[in-house]
Amino acid sequence: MDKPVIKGNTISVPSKLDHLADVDLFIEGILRGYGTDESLIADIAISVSELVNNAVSHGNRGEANKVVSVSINKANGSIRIAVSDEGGGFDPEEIANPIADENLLKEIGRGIFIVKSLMDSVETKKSDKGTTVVITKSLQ
Amino acid sequence: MDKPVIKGNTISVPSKLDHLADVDLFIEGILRGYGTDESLIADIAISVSELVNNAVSHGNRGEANKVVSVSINKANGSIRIAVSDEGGGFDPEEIANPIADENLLKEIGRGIFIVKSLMDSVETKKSDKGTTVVITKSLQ
Amino acid sequence: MKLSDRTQDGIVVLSPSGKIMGGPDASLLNDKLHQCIEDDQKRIVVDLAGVEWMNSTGLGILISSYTTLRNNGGELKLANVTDKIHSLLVITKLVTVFEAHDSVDEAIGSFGQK
Amino acid sequence: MKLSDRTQDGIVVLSPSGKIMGGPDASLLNDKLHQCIEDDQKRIVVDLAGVEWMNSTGLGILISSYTTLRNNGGELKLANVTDKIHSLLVITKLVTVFEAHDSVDEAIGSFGQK
Ligand SMILES: Nc1ncnc2c1ncn2[C@@H]1O[C@H](COP(=O)(O)OP(=O)(O)O)[C@@H](O)[C@H]1O
Ligand SMILES: Nc1ncnc2c1ncn2[C@@H]1O[C@H](COP(=O)(O)OP(=O)(O)O)[C@@H](O)[C@H]1O
Repeated sequence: MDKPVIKGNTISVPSKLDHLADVDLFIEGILRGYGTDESLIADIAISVSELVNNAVSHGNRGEANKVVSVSINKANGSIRIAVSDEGGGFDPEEIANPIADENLLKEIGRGIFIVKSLMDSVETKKSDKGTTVVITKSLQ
Repeated sequence: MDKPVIKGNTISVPSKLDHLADVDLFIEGILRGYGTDESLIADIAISVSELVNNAVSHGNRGEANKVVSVSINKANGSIRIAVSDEGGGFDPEEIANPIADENLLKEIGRGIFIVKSLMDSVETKKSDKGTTVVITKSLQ
Repeated sequence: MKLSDRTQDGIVVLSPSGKIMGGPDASLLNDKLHQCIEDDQKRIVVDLAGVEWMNSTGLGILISSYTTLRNNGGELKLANVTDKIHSLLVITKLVTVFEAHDSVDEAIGSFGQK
Repeated sequence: MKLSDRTQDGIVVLSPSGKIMGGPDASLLNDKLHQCIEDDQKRIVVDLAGVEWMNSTGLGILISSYTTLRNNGGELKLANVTDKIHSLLVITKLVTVFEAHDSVDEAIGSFGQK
């Protein structure tokens, strides 16, 4: 794969940070098609960018031949997004607290914390194919 | 401008064919958010790609500092897309018929004809800022 | 768009995939087709199975390759034309120009019959 | 992301715009900030007026620039923090780290008062 590929509500991209913007265009497009309000679109777009960054850098360890897929759908007044990589996964509960004094000035380590703050739920699922992080956000 | 910029349901890109794919990601995203069926998404995506090609090549004459904007919305069961460039416009009724025998093997000249075939209506509007081609397609 | 190519029974099979919408991608197919002509490989099958859709830029590339090949004593045939592209060929009457086959093997076989 | 920069009253004003999400764009701001430090221009205002949103990559760049400047006797201040970015600074407690001003002029003026 060397280009983004769309299949229904899923976009798959080669595991490179250059494709962050492609995922953003597609996801922001879908959210606007849903009629989501602009502030919520930004929160979701920020969260997706965190998860895609992680999928590329941690999950797929920067191996560009691997793939990151992002799926989005809306059901029961809630938006659900799944970001998949080909890596071994992680436990979102075991991440160091970035707002602890000793971590406050660290350059990294805020991604999942921000996603948890902005979204209603963050879950990881592991399979033999890789790891999927699922986030949900209610439209109220 | 050197990047696609999204404002609501409008995407603006620098006038370069490299950005065809960016417009496609955003428009296909919105259409999927609307719940449009896949065959219709392809027809609209093809039409938009024709109009963006024309806006870049004919309207803005390949001047990369100019901008092409694409807006999309849905109202009364119909999708409406407007593609704007900074050029002097043209009359879609005055384009040579590409299926006439003498034109059949020509390399170019099929874009607007295809858009007219796939969409319900194609109109151009000229202002002192440039030209906008508006297409509509009913969702039935 | 992505482009792979191979040779089968002395015939070049070009397999673009994705969307052919113009821009940097389009020239990929264009360049390849014209390279084949230069290399005197003048029997070409374009396998469209993997092409999601194309626009008039894609059709223009096919037409230009078709005529260039024909003018040089070669031939271009299509295989696996999807419904979406078939509709475009009908709309533009290019269905009367291109020889299309249901599979790459059938397209290759048809060269031999001459 | 896009980045413009200028100098006003001897202070460097960096104005990124668009979204700061990581990838090729992020290094643009990173490189520029570190270049300022090398050039001994150690009083920097980052004007966030044109930044639609940023993620933790953007915050990481700001923090790394902030600490690098501080360790070299310089100072980094923010101006025109939008609501969306302010929320992120609150969430991450970085609001306690950065000095933020309502305008670039105010930020520049605050350097003089020392
Ligand atoms: N998709 C993933 N696959 C494997 N590990 C991950 C993934 N996402 C996050 N992690 C782990 O969680 C840690 C924290 O992630 P995050 O909060 O986004 O901060 P950062 O990416 O800046 O380190 C990462 O350093 C990594 O160890
Ligand atoms: N946005 C535009 N601005 C100015 N002229 C245009 C525009 N779009 C189309 N045209 C004119 O209409 C003609 C036919 O366009 P089209 O059917 O798309 O074929 P092609 O672009 O291959 O020539 C173009 O050659 C051009 O003269």
